[in-house]
Amino acid sequence: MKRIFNVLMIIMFILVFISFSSFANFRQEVVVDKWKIPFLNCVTGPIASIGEYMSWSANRAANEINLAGGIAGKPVKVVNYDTGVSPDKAVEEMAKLVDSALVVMGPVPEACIMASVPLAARKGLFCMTASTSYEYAIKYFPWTLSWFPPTDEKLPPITATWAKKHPDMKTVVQFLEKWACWPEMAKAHAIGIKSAGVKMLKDVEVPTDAVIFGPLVVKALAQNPDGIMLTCNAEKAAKIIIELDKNGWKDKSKILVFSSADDTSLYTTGGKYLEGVSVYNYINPDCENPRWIAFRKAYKEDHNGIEPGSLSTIYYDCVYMLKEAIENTGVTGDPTKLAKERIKIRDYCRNIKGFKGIQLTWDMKNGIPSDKGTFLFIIKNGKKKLIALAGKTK
Amino acid sequence: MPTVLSYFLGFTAIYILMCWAIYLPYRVGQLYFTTVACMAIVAYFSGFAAREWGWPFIFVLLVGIAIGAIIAYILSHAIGKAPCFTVVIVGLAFIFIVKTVIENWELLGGTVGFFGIPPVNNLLLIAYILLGIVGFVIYQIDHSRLGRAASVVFVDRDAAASLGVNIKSLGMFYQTIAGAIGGMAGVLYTFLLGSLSPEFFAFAMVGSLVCMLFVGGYTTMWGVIVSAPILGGIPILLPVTISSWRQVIYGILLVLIILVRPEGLITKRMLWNLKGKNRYKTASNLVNTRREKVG
Amino acid sequence: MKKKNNILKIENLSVTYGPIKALRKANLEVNEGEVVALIGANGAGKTSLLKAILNIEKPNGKILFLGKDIISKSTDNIVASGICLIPEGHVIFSSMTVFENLQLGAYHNSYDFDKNLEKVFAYFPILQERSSQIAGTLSGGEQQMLSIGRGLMSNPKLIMIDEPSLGLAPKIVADIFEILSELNEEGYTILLAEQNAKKALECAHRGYVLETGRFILQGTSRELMNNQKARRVYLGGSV
Amino acid sequence: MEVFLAQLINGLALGSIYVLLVTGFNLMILVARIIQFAYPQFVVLSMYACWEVLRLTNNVFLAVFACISTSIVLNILSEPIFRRITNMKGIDINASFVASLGIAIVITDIMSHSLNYGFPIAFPTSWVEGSLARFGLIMISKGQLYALAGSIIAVLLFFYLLYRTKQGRLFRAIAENRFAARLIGIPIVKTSIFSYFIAGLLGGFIAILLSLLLGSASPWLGEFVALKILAVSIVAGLGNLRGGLVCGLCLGVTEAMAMGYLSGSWSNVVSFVIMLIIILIKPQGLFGTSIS
Repeated sequence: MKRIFNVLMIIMFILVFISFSSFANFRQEVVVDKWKIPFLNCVTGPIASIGEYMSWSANRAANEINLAGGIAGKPVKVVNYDTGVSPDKAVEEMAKLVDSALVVMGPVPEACIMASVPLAARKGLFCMTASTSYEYAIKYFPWTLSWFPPTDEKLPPITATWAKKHPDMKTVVQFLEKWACWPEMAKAHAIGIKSAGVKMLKDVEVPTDAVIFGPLVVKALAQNPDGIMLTCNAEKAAKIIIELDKNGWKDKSKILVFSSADDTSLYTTGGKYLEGVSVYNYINPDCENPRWIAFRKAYKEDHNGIEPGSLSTIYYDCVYMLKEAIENTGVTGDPTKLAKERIKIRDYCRNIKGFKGIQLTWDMKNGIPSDKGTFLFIIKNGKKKLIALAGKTK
Repeated sequence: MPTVLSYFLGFTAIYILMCWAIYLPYRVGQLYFTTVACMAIVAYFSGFAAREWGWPFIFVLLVGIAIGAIIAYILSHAIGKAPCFTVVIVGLAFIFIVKTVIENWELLGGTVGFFGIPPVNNLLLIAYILLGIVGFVIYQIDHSRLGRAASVVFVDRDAAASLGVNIKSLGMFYQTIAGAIGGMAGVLYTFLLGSLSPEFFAFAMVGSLVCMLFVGGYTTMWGVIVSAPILGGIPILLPVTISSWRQVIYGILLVLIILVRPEGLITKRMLWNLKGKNRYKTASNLVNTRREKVG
Repeated sequence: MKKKNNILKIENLSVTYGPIKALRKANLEVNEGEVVALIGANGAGKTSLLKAILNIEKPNGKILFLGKDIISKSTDNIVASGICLIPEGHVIFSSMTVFENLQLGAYHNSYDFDKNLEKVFAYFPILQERSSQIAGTLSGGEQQMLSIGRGLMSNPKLIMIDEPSLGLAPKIVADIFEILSELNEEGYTILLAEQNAKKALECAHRGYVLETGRFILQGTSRELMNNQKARRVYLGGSV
Repeated sequence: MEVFLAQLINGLALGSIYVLLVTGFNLMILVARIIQFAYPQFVVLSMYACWEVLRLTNNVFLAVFACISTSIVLNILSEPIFRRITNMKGIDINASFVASLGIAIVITDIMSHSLNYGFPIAFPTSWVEGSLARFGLIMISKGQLYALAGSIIAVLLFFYLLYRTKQGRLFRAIAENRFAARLIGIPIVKTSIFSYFIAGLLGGFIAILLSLLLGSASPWLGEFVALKILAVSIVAGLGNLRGGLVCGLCLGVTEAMAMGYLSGSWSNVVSFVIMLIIILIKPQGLFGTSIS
């Protein structure tokens, strides 16, 4: 027995040694026969479900492109790297990429962006971060770009639109989960609601590990609000709506769910209690674009009929944007020209004109999209029905 | 040096330090997770001191170690000789409290994290020098009267007390050292990453540290030196399809090692056998020698 | 004395712990109504023999109980068939009450529980007094009595007692041996393992002397008491 | 006053969840002398089984059956692992904690990886029907009532089982002194498996009550509560069923009050600080422990 373990130990030491030496072979092969795009995603951890659909949509775009002949004639492959939502893992994964990758998709949640993008910026690697918030991307400009306009420009118009649709609503209480960028979004929501002449009552904080929601709902209702704004995770939002219903809340359209909660688990958890609730988001499920229709159909087939999530289009668009950038700037993928080509892609993506996304067409100006709209929906028969569009300029 | 290798080495040093910080109090049978909380507090402190007050690294390091030790020392008055599970729950609760405080303190960046900590030159070198020093100190402790007393306490508390071992002061001593090492790891972590997030100091961290300690072996200080690079290296070395299952791998390894080899890969007896049989006459060694005579 | 019926017969029994042979080819017989003493120094293999009979330590050889081979049976089956072992160092369930301990003793024999309980309380009135007390709070002697009482609750055909005198005051030891004699008079068959050879042989009909896993002597108590070798080695010469 | 009463009811509902889980957890301590940190994860996994069967067959009886049998199977499967650990010489109760920590990590990660794409599961809303009674803000729902009643009944039932029946005596005997239990002739393996079976049965009932009360489950639910369960059990005294009942309800009420009157984000800290202080002052727990 003892001898077996001694042998095992020796084998393990050898393995460690081999793995050390394998670091030396980390560089990419010289001849590029395939575009390997690393995707710093979160496929494990608390938001693994979001990571799953982001990865699904990126792969769908890659497959479409490959069927249509690839990027500059060569096939593209999205390679997943997992951050597990922990910033230290994000840095480790980014460290694998900074010496060799042409461009990076991700990292995905805000904490990982903040932790790992400084390293990428130091090494001159462009990151297509996923954040819904401009605030986290701008710190590292020009090495990142933002998918959305600044929060305080994009959110107030939509909450104001909602508030104006209910003239009898005098006071609103906001449920706020202090997670990542949500407090910033909550502030922007409040600005919009106040601009419509509605009073904001004291926020109700939702603990991240809340198990039951009765106490929170009681606390909110004790303030006698006319309207409810939900800035918390999808499952929690749904449970709060159920709890409100049990407490006798009648007018569901005076409940507004924010974009990050417009997720599958909102609908699976909320069920029939969601009937009539208002929701805002950045994509429109009933968009007429044929690419979107095909995308939505395929997504639902692969996910038991679940609708695509609010961030699902970002990396679909991202892969197409990279295709455009590589083809229009003549990037070859040759490792010897890595630094120059990284900058070429960066400069192209940050100032793209008339990019045709799967739903909208927009311009990028210095890494910021100038005219992306926000949609306001009402839930009818378990489906979102568009009632207003705010913030789109053309 | 490739970037990824330098990060790998840096994380390995920090993991080894943290595992040692858990290993030391476990010498007296206490699973002491408070050290992770100490690490979090010191990490945030050092990040803040370096970014906002512009303190030099060495100063931050010394103050950080002192803070870790002081926190652990104060707590150890209450839990110096507490039973294991009290220590476990104090540690976990303390981690949880520290984490929640950080998450709700806007000055420290909340749930998003704390960023923009200035980098330090030759951090890896410093980390490994510190690792060497700490290792030397732990070796000295293990081979002193204190270490032998701790071994007795681990096996039988009542017997140790009857032999005149002051369990409380022994526990306090180990906990304080653990807090200091935790503080050191916190400072190194801060400057290695340049950013901090409350997510890091969470339950998953406790899980991986326990896994490294128990897989490597908790009876000697050498076990974690083997297990930390291997287990910590899983996410770096293996492809994502495997490494995304790292938590499952850790969990299964942990259960397996306790079933198959409860003292971990590297045990005291194994080291004795490597050194030669004559130096330590223990009961188990005597059995072995007798077996050889019989056979 | 009743007819000598063979209750327990052991042939060529060996017990090994890894490389160590605790018992080598032991042969032993216990007849009905007898008290048999196993005498030997610490580590001679007495406890190993008793544990082997219950299959707590894995034995090799042959163990016949009431004529049936029980060597491969599981401990609970052996106990159910009527052997009980009262281990050394008063092994009781110290967080439970005295009464619960006795109830547990009757695990295999619950139908005449009341009768057995009465009998135990008759032998050990102190247990009745303390029956709702937590067992861990009893004194050493009381714990030993509880241990014996618990064994009696299963109404065994053979009682094996390991070192009943261990760690007890002489007065209590005397009491316990007296009770053992009484039990024997009631008809219980007893196998007694004891270091205190004088006490044991006073109480027993026959005896076996064990040394490092081997039986070196056997015979009636009188023979052993008078045997020079036994006296020199185990009785300390003062008898 | 109205708000206070409403929060009290909410707190009792939350507390009853803790009580149920603590009872299961304490049961493992009492019948097997192990710290079963993965017990809440077993319960959550059983909720997943219930949900899956409900989704596939839409048959409530089958779903309940699946839930309870999953819980039983999981517990019985873990029995050989823990039996081996408790049988080892020189290995104490810590090892069972560490091993169950490993099991908990594995279960949580598998749930977040591959069950329902990592999305939280939600039971049909008909399971979470509206309120039974409502006066202003004070509201009592079916799930709350079931959970509270269930938790009290569970504690009483297991108290009775352990301290008043023969089977319970056997469980405690084995947990306390395996050697002595063997001497008496208790069939160790059979009884031990049966005790895990009982714990599994309770786990299954807890899973059903939780799905009624919460209406959904996420992979992280087990981890959220596991720490609090361990804390409550230690504050009350490891293995003390009565103490678990009182402290579990107290924790629920404390959290609800902190959420309602102070701040949601700090509610956990409030209860943890209180528990920490109690532990530091009385390391043996408020109600005393039978585990040395």
